[in-house]
Amino acid sequence: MIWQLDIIILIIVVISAIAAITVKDLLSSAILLEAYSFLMCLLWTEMGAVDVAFTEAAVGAGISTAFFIGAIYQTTRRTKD
Amino acid sequence: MEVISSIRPLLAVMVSLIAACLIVLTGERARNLRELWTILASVSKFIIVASMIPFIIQGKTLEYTIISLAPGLLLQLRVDAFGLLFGVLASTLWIATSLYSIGYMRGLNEHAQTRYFFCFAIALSATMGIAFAGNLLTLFVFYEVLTIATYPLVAHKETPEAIKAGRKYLAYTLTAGVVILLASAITYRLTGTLDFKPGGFLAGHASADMLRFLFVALIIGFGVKAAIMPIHEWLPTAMIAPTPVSALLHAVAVVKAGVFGVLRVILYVFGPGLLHDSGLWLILAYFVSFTIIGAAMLALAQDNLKRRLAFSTINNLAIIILGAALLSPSAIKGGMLHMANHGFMKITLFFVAGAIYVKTHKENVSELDGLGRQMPLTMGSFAIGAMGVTGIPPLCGFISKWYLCLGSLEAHEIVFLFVFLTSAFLDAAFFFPIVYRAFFKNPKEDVNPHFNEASMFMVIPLMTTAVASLVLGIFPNALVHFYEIVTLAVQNILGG
Amino acid sequence: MITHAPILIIVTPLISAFFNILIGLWRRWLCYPFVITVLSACVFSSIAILDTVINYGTIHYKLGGWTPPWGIEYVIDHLNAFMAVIVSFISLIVAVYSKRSIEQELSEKIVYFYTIYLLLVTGLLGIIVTGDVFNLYVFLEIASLAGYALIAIGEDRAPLASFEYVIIGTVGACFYLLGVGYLYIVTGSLNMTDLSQLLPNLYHSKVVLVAFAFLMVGVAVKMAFFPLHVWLPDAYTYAPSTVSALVAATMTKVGAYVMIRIMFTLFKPYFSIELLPVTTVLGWIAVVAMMFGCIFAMAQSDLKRMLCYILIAEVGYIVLGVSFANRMGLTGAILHILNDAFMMACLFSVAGAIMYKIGKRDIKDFRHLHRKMPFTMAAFTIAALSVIGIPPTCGFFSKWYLILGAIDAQQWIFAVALMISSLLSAIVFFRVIENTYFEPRVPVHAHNGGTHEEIKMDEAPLSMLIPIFIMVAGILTLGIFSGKIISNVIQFAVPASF
Amino acid sequence: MTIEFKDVIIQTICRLLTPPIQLYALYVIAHGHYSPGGGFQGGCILGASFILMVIAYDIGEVKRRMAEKMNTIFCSLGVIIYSGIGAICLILGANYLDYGILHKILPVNPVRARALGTLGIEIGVGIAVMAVMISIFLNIASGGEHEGALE
Amino acid sequence: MGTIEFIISKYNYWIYVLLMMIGFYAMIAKRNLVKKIVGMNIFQTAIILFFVSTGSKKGASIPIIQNGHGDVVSHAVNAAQYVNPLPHVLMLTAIVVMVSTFGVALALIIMIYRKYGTLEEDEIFEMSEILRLRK
Amino acid sequence: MRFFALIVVLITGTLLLYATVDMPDWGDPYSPANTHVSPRYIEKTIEETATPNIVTSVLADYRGYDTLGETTVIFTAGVVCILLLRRFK
Repeated sequence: MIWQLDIIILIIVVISAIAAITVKDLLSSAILLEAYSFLMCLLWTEMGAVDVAFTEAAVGAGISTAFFIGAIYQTTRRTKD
Repeated sequence: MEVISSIRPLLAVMVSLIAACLIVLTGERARNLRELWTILASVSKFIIVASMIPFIIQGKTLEYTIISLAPGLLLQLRVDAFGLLFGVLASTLWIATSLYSIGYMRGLNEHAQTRYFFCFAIALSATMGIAFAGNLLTLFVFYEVLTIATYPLVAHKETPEAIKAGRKYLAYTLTAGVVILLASAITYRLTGTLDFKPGGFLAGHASADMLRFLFVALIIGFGVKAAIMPIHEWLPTAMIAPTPVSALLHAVAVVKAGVFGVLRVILYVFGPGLLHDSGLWLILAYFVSFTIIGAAMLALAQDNLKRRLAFSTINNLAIIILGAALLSPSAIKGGMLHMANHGFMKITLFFVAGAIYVKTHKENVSELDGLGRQMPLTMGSFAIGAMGVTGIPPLCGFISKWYLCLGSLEAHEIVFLFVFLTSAFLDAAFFFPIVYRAFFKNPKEDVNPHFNEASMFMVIPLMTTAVASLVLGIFPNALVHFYEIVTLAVQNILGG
Repeated sequence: MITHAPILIIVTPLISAFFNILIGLWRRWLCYPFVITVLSACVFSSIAILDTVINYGTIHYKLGGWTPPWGIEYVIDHLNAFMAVIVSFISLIVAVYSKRSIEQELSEKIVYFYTIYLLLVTGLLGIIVTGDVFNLYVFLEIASLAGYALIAIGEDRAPLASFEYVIIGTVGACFYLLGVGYLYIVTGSLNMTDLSQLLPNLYHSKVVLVAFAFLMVGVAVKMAFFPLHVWLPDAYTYAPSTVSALVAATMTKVGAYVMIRIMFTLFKPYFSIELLPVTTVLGWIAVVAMMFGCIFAMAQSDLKRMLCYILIAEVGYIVLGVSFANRMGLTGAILHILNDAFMMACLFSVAGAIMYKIGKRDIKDFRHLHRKMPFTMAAFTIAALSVIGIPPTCGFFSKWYLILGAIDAQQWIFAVALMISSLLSAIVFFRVIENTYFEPRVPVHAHNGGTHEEIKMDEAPLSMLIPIFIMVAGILTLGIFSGKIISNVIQFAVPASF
Repeated sequence: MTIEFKDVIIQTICRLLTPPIQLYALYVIAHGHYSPGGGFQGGCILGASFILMVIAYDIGEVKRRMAEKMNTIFCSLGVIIYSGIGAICLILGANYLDYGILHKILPVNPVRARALGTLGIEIGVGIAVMAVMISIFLNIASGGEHEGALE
Repeated sequence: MGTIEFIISKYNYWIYVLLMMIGFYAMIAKRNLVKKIVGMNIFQTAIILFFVSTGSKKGASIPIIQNGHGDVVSHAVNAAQYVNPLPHVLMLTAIVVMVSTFGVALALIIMIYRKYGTLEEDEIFEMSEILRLRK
Repeated sequence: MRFFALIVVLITGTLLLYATVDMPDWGDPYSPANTHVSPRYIEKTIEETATPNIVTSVLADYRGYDTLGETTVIFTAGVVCILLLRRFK
């Protein structure tokens, strides 16, 4: 646990979270969400939660992004906010 | 006082409930069979109720516990003298009314007759339940059932006015229902019981303020159905209902249930002692006296016959309550007797109104000129009923009014004597013009002067009740021992 | 096998849900009888549990054989067993009812529908019997997911309503999870019994206060308690009638159950009553909920939507009973959970039967319906009277105890509010009854009886009528037997300190 | 949606990658006792290998390898394995999911039986998760039509 | 306790609250349905972060016992050596719940899009009114 | 609406932040969460379940029932997607 590293990752996490909800393109939003999940993975690995990180990597950054993109293909990329 | 566990009270309640189910199942397809159920139920109900009279006269109490709800709180039927009085009254008059209903409904070829008879049977069940209720909660349960069962009867005609009347009726009675509910809940928490006890059970359980609140709440709650003056408005409006409904329900079952409830509250919940000590009786008495005079005045102004009868009912109901409120033995006795007697007399009057309507479609007093010649039996019965209500001997109304006047003297409140006398005078003032018109005035337009009565289904019941009120006037103890029962009830209350 | 009854009640529908898919792939028509059989077994085992609890007291069942703070434990006392009986019974009845309308609405997907149905029942039962706060969350999510799906297959705006429900429901579940997390960080335990022993030392910790708030808010979302009810009217209106009958009858009640658990088992009554003004706040919100529900119900012309608002008011009743924090009030609340489950299931089933038959649900279109569907409308009337609180239907008896609770708590305003809201609901329901039974006629002097157009009786199918009438019978008898229910079950479910 | 665009490179790489991914997934499931991972993660990766195939080829390709009916059966089979193992414990006389009792039917001591029971349920979870992930993805990506491909 | 220590000891919680607020805000304020789901995801992940933080221990290693093959205890295990595994277990479940909710929500979104042809809340309401009038 | 949302979010956030004051420090090995229940998992996993990965042993054994619930959740999600989206021809 190195808190300096931790805090840097946390800040990036926050930035990507904000970006994910503000960006005007849903596909970008999906990718940003993936980045968010992946950074979370890093954070958890660093806290010792390897299993959670592994799961999040497989699910949050992998499968759910696939779902997300699939859904966007079925619907629309457009968003007003 | 010996208590016997018996299933008879339950049977008396269930009989018409079963009949109601049979009526619905029979339906419109077999009308005669459907009417047969009604008559069978009414007769058997009367037999069951009558079979309880000997027990009561021997000073016993019949009891049937349906189920226990909570400690000290049972759903219980208990037949005491006062309850039996009401039960006998309702079951006797139901026989007459069911015959009359058949004549009336068929005479007018009414719609939705199955619903009508169904609701009627349910209402009678509820009335019987009210009469035999052993405690306030049971009374309330049946009271609400009565409310709901009579609602379709009030709105039976399904005209906009009828529906409006139904709404008004519901608004008044349901509001009253919740007030009673609150009051009885408070009573239950204060005393841990709700069982009626002759002479009251509330004494020593509540503060003066709480007593006052409970008294007002309970009187208002039951007073709505008893049509005490500021909250009487629904009753004249509800006269839009078919006449048998007005006859049985608004002269006997519903309003009497209200009066019965008020009397139960006065005599069996609070008790004469408590009321006398707290001085609440005087307030109630004045209030009710106002109703007596006010209703009689308003009755004078009505042209619609049934509305006039309705205000007369309000007047008489208040008289009964005043009797109980005076708390003296004779007054209570008079009140209770008047409850029974008024039932017989007023139902006659309503039957007459219905018969006139079926035959001539006339509803207003001003149209009745010369009707006595066309319908002598009907109008003769009307005259008997009217005289009875006014209190002319030898009709039964006289006896009860006599006791009431005696009671006001016993209570040392001369003012109420004058109330009774004024009321009798006003009764005469609004009834005798009708009789006079019917028999002695010549009709303006051409009316069939020949003998032309309504169907026998209607005439026989109304004559029976008229004769009954005559018989009860001469032999107050005839047939169903009203006088004896009342005396017993008063003894229990004041002795207990 | 009776010792394993607590787990069987969950595992039976759970495993059956999995098998249901396989059976459905093989022979589709087998699903319905299979589901009925399974749910009957559920009812049977829940009654067995209730019987055991009444005779031998609380049952503890260690899952996986691990002792409680380490493993998950099922703790079944009178309250759980009672709730389990209600939920399993209602779900059986509604499952019987579902046959025709589901065949009509979802012919292709019956298999999946019943699978989800069983999972929903599993989730609800799992919430009820568990003694572990996190396990509760898991089952809450099962129930919620199943609920989202079942609502979404409805008509009109159902997907949108369901989506709103997903969002709000997830917020609720997340709040609950946050509450659990906050409790966990200061106690290190997830077991309810263990927590209730550990927490009293920490009652003044800010973490525990916030945890309590979040747990309550999370549960309030699930039970559609007043300010958080926004998802309910849309969701239950557009859901298929079967589903709204099931979820309206059980989901909110289970939420109420969880609230009672949190307030009086997880936290001691001392905390919820004396330390915080929880009960006062809850009471006032509940009063607002009652009034709001009834008044909004009055404004609706759509029968199902009207019932939804009534449901919100009913939830208010339950919470009001809880907020009195005395024996009578809580008795009333728990009794009302039972009664309301029956009433709501009955009312929504009736609405479903009407929609199945005439395809409309606007109250204006109900004219003459009592001649077309006399039995259905009779059932509606009785259930409506019960909601209003007319004796001898069961609704009256719970209202009686609620009023006694208000009196014991010296909350006169609440007692009056109870009455006003019951009068308001009378207006709501008599509007429908009037509209159905009475046809405003032109006042004609000579009554022309029998000339109005003949309307043939066209009743709902028996598979709908029988369940409806079982519920009506329940409404009529439960009230009468409320004394027995209270003396045998509910009085033990109320915390002993009351 | 018909396929207009076929990239040979992507398809070849996918074809080459899929077996190692699946092998790794199986490893993750089986080795969950000793290293991070387990049924859920392994199942996800297994599912992802099929999703990769959808992305590279089309849905038909996946359905050729894993028929929809088969997939649905796998969905419930996985969970049935899990709850079935629990039920076996129940039948053998212990509480639900008390794997220790499995030593009655397995030639190991109770503690080892627990590990084996754990392995069993991990396999069940893996199967279920894989099938469910494929099913959800196919439904979402094709809008329930189960045909076409992502472009 | 100095300010720095205080911040260090709590900042993790603060950041998680911040993330949660971002997600929560997106859930209730964003009008695009997909954005709501994104917010939901952020919210849930933030909670997971919180749970994982509760289980961390300074100077502890990942929760896998070293040299621990078989059921024989080769050496006494000290609880302080390993990170608390319980929150991890809970969060595995929470992640699964998260992805399930995510899947269901996406399915609903596709249904909504099929029906109304848009994902903006206000446009959907307009469309649904139009559809209702058309009926 | 946005303003209202902001208020709600801020209130929630403030409440949560307010509670963090009383929380044990991050990474404190002696916090209740780390000392009450979990030590047994760490210390006994080998002898009770023969699984060195504590998370797996807790997940699948000590709290196996949660995992059954979890698997059911994912199964539910799968069936839900079929129920909602799948169009059978």
